[in-house]
Amino acid sequence: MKKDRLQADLEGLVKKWKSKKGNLIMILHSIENIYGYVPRDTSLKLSRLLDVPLARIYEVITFYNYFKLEPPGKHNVSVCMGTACYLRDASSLIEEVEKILHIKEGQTTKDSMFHFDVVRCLGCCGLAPVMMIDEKVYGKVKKNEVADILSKYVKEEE
Amino acid sequence: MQKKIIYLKDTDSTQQDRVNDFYTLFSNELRDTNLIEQASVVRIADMGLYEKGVAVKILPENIVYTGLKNTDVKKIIEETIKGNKVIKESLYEKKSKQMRAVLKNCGYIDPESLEDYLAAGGYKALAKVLLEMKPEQVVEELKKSGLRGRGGAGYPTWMKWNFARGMNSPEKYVICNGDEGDPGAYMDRSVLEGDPHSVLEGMIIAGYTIGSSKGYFYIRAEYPLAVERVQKAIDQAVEAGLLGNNILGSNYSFELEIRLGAGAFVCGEETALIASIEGKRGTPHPRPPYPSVKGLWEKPTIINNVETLANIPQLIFGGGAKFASIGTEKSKGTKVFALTGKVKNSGLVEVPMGITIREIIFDIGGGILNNRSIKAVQTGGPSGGVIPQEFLDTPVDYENLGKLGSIMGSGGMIAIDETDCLVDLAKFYLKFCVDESCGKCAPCRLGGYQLLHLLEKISEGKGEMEDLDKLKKISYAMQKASLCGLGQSASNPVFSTIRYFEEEYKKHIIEKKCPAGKCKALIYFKILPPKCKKCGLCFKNCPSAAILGSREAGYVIDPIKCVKCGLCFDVCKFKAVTKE
Amino acid sequence: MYKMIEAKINGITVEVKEGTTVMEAAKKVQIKIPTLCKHPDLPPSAACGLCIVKVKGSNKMFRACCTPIEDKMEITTNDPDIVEVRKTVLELILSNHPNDCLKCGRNSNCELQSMASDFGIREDVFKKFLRDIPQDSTTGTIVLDPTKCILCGRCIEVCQKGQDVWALSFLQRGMDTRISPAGDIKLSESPCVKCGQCSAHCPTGAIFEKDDTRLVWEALKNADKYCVIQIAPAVRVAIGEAFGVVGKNLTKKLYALFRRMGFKAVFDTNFGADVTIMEEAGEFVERLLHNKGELPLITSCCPAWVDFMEKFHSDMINHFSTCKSPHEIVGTLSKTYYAEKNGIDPAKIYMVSIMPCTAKKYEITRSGEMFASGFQDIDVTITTRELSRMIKQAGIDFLNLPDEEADGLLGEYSGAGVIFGATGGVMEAALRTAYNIVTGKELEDVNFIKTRGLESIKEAEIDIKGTKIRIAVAHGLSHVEEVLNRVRQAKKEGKELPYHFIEVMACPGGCVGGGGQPYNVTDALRLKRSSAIYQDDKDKELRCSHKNPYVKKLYKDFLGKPLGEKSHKLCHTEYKARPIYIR
Amino acid sequence: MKKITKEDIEKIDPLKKDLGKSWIKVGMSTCGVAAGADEVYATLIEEAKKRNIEIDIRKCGCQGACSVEPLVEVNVEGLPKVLYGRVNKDVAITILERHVRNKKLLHDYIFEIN
Repeated sequence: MKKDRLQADLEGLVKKWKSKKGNLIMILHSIENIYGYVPRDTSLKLSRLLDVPLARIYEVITFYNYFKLEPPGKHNVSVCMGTACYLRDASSLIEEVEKILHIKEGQTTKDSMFHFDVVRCLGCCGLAPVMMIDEKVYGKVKKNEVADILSKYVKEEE
Repeated sequence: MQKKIIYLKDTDSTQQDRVNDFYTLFSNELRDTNLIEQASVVRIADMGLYEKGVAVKILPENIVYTGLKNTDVKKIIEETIKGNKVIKESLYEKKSKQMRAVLKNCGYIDPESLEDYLAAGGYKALAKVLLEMKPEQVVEELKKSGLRGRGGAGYPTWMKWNFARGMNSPEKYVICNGDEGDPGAYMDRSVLEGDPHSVLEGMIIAGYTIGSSKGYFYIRAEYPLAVERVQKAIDQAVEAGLLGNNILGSNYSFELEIRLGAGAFVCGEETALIASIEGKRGTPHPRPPYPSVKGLWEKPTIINNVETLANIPQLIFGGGAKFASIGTEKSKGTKVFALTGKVKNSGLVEVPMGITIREIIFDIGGGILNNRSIKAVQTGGPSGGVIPQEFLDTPVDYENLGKLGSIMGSGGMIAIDETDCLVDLAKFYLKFCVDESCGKCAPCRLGGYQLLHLLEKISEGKGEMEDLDKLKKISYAMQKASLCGLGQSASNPVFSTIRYFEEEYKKHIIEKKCPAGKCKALIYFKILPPKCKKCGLCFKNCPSAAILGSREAGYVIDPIKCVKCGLCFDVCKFKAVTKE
Repeated sequence: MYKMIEAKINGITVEVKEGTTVMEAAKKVQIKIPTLCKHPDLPPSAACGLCIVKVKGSNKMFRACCTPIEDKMEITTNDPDIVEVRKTVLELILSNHPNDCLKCGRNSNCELQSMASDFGIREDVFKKFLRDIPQDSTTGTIVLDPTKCILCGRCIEVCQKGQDVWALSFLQRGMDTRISPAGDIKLSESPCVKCGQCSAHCPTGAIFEKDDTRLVWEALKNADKYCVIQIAPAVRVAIGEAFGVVGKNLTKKLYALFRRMGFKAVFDTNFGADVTIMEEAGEFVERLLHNKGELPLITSCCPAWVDFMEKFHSDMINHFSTCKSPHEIVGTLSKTYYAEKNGIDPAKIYMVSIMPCTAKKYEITRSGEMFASGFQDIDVTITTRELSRMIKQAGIDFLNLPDEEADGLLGEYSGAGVIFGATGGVMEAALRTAYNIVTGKELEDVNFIKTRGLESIKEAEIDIKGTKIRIAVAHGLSHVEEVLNRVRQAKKEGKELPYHFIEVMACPGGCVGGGGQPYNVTDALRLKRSSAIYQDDKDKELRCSHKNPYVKKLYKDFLGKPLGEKSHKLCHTEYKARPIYIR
Repeated sequence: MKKITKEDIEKIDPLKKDLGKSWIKVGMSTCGVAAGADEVYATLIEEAKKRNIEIDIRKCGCQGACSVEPLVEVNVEGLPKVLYGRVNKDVAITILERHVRNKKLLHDYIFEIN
């Protein structure tokens, strides 16, 4: 089902972008938005449709932080480590998340429920330290609040 | 007569009860003088004033008194409320240190409304340029203005434009660099989100000046709202004929498209940004050739930062000379800073060049949180350096910051207090640079990694004196041998912290101590027996069973088991746990 | 017209064309600037940071490899400050490189090693951080060892731009940057065509030909084996470089060498080339005059090109000459014809081939036809570089060996056979014989100058008995597509074909510039190697394949006639489309 | 929208949009949105309608005072212009009821007053 949709989307995307210069990263963004990552067979197809070597596509995907080659967790947990958050002890939040989820930065929990990233500046320095789960931003987070925030997302599932 | 209201606020956050005392004093005085009908007093959350003691604002006259003493209450009621006179001695002369030019519309107009922008005087500069000015005249105005690139290096904008203008090529490009990546700087995001049309207007003017018909907005993908607003602005401008063919009835045509970044700090570097738009890895290329000669798709290209472009409309509208009347000899106009760190009032500020760092931190930022003392200010983000407190009276401009071993950068300004460790700060920035190094050139890729390793070693208490020499040696080599600006400046945080705070490094290395109490491996928690009431709270809370003992015998901390989480320190009600 | 500019380097005045880099200008005045990433054959990548110099008036340092020299520039390439920075950068590079020089295939000819020696590196100043990525030897031709990679980017440049293969790419960034096929798959699952240009340009032991010398020694030691050997045309003019001799044809010393190493018979790939021409020129004439097969005919002696075609241009399969490469033909014939003539059990024959090429290691098992003799026709292939190591191991004073001759049956060759080693050579050799087949006459002048030289695409028109034959010669795989597209375009539009005959060699310069040849190749060196080859041709009494008496004997005694049943079975092959990516 | 001309640009009265009117502006940049400004904005629109309060409610960009987001600026005729900080959904409703309808200020949330 998902595959069919991508097939159609990909052709549409390439149609929309092919004649425009500087299209590769824009198309990858769209694929990433649909899947949360860039599957290999999609890259292979894209390589054919755009007439761009697969190696170039992988060079780009792996260079930029935004693109992923593995499916993400159900919920994306990010702790901001911009300067403001760093100075307001975001590192303790990172430790806390790692402790609770038993994963390190850049990893996904075994049950694929959470993926954890440390990110650079979410642009809410006034609210430092900040953590973000999916699209929701939590500002001025204290270390002992992390467990509560995460548990909301576990409960949701149950 | 309209009823007067006395707004009361203690701007000194350490004073908890004083505002209530004053409230009572004012209330009693009003009641005693039978002026309750004429005036009332209210306490408010904030007044936008800092470190001015007790302050009142009296409306509707908008009179502000600061630094009030108890005895002033009577006088205010008597002279101002009753007598409608201003008490000169207490009057706070509102002299805002801020000067909003780039941000003048941010927070005031609806960024999604072209009409709002037009009502605020928008596109008048464009009309003037397209219908009354020749490209060389625009360059001339820019030259007069002394505007320098706000992205970091401070290259004169007119020179960049003029180079590209002089190139004989049918295809040229204008790129707006919205890949703001400094952790802790977000002025570009604010401008794109709050006033996108001003950047658009700047770009169209740039396009007209260099003879380009196509421009790109390169925006960080992490700024979805900015992308959305810019796209809206582009659509509106197209619809209104401000983009497209024959703009405002002139012969000039220009179109704009958005390209997204994808999470690579190095793409803020011009040649890397170009590679990124071209759909390649964002690795920098050697310069020359400069982008203004051979840029995007090998065509002459100018790349300007968001803030630089947002300066263009007002510069053109008011004229270069007017723009140049603000600022210092070599740095003109205003600069937006993202003020963060241990400052009370963090946020975006826009100030004229030449203002002192102290004014920014204390008069605008309200000083340091929790009334700690300031240790240093970091400017320029990961490529910048620290400026110790003894230089806070330095006027801010490109040259002065450079002399102090820092840079203007894109305008991050971070206040650092006595609880911040400079080794740790250098480590933080190095980590950033290591994560963001494109990996192409050896000095940056490997030098940064080794620097980070050495800093980690020092902060873990394993440092040796020769590590300090290694830090200096690598830093110098990176500065000289790295290919791009990122690599050349990546060692700046190390350089500048060693320059001013070598003693702090030595304390870590020789005494194995972190004076700020930040480096975990160098902090030791201890229970002071005389203060310990043997309540056992620390014992219960310790996550690593590092606290030994009993309610009878008292408690000690086993330094080997201790994970230095500080929980015992936090829970002890008797301050019997010390940290050193 | 170029503008000339004048600058000073270390106080010495130098006058160069505008656009010349500081490094090139310095070279003109005998100043060497150290670098690990700039290869004289390739554009600068500006990766290593060693070539920094000072320019008067700036407190920055500039990379000499990519900084164009400007008029009146005053440059300092060497002072204690610069040396110190270079040394630090070198120490940094070494912090990311294992200290196993003694076990490394590049020991004693590694660019990084000699740089470390020049700078007097005596200790590990910085902590070692090594990449922990396993070697990839899945292609059986080249070995990728990412731990030794210094990310100079040369291999990427040749693989992507030079060869248009895009098997290798930079993945990740920062300290995680590494060279790898797209998505960390194995090289054998990637588009790699095994041309080995990456290995020929690598400054360290990060990309290295798979070393098969052990197999050769073992076979030589094995009393049950009857070891025979053949050498390719390009080897003889390059092997001397490993012993300090450049551009010299050492054929006869090689023959002597092989006998001393213990080979029972010494053959020459050039003989196979002559046979190839008999078949291929015949094939060309069949297609040209008798409409038996499609035109243009495209040469197929180069295994990297064959692999490339099967992956990227499989629509051209019908244009391909089905004739096997000379090397394979000698292999097959050694285990059939030679075995029969000398009464040797072909099962005992162990065929070693010395090739300028890494892809030949792939070719020997490419398809079923490579076993036409009933055995694997070639048992092992080693490159010129491997041979030079074997000579040294054998302790033979190679350059002072007496001259010897090959074993005639599969060893005698014509001038046409030897020029296979240079770009355009196959075409020239084929035309010499095709002319004879068509006209029944001999050419007065056998030299086709237009097919020689290093121009990336060479075109010519030859008159054979009133028929204008249009030919094209391409070398360096990135130039192939342009030629093929012209053919496709004409076919699509139903227009007259642009060419009748096309020669393609994967490596720039042809086999003389092969991926298995000695290091530091440049166009100047390619020309020196090929001129030694053309000299050999010129010196030969026999210039045409069809005049080689041993070739005539082969057909008379064994194969029958060119394109006949037996030659078809032994000397021809088939092609099939292959996926670009297996995973 | 029709194509704009130079005359249009010059004709627009820079002041006409704000003069003599009552309005509310909500800071809707990333920092504001992260702190909940979108909810505040939606609440204001919805509740104003529900309560039949007529006031012009608009979005605007970042004023710079990020530490006290979400920021809501309120201008009601006859009252000083007030910038409220740390506004949430409840405060938003109170602003409508107390400030806009009953013309009284919410003292606890005032961050700037003019």
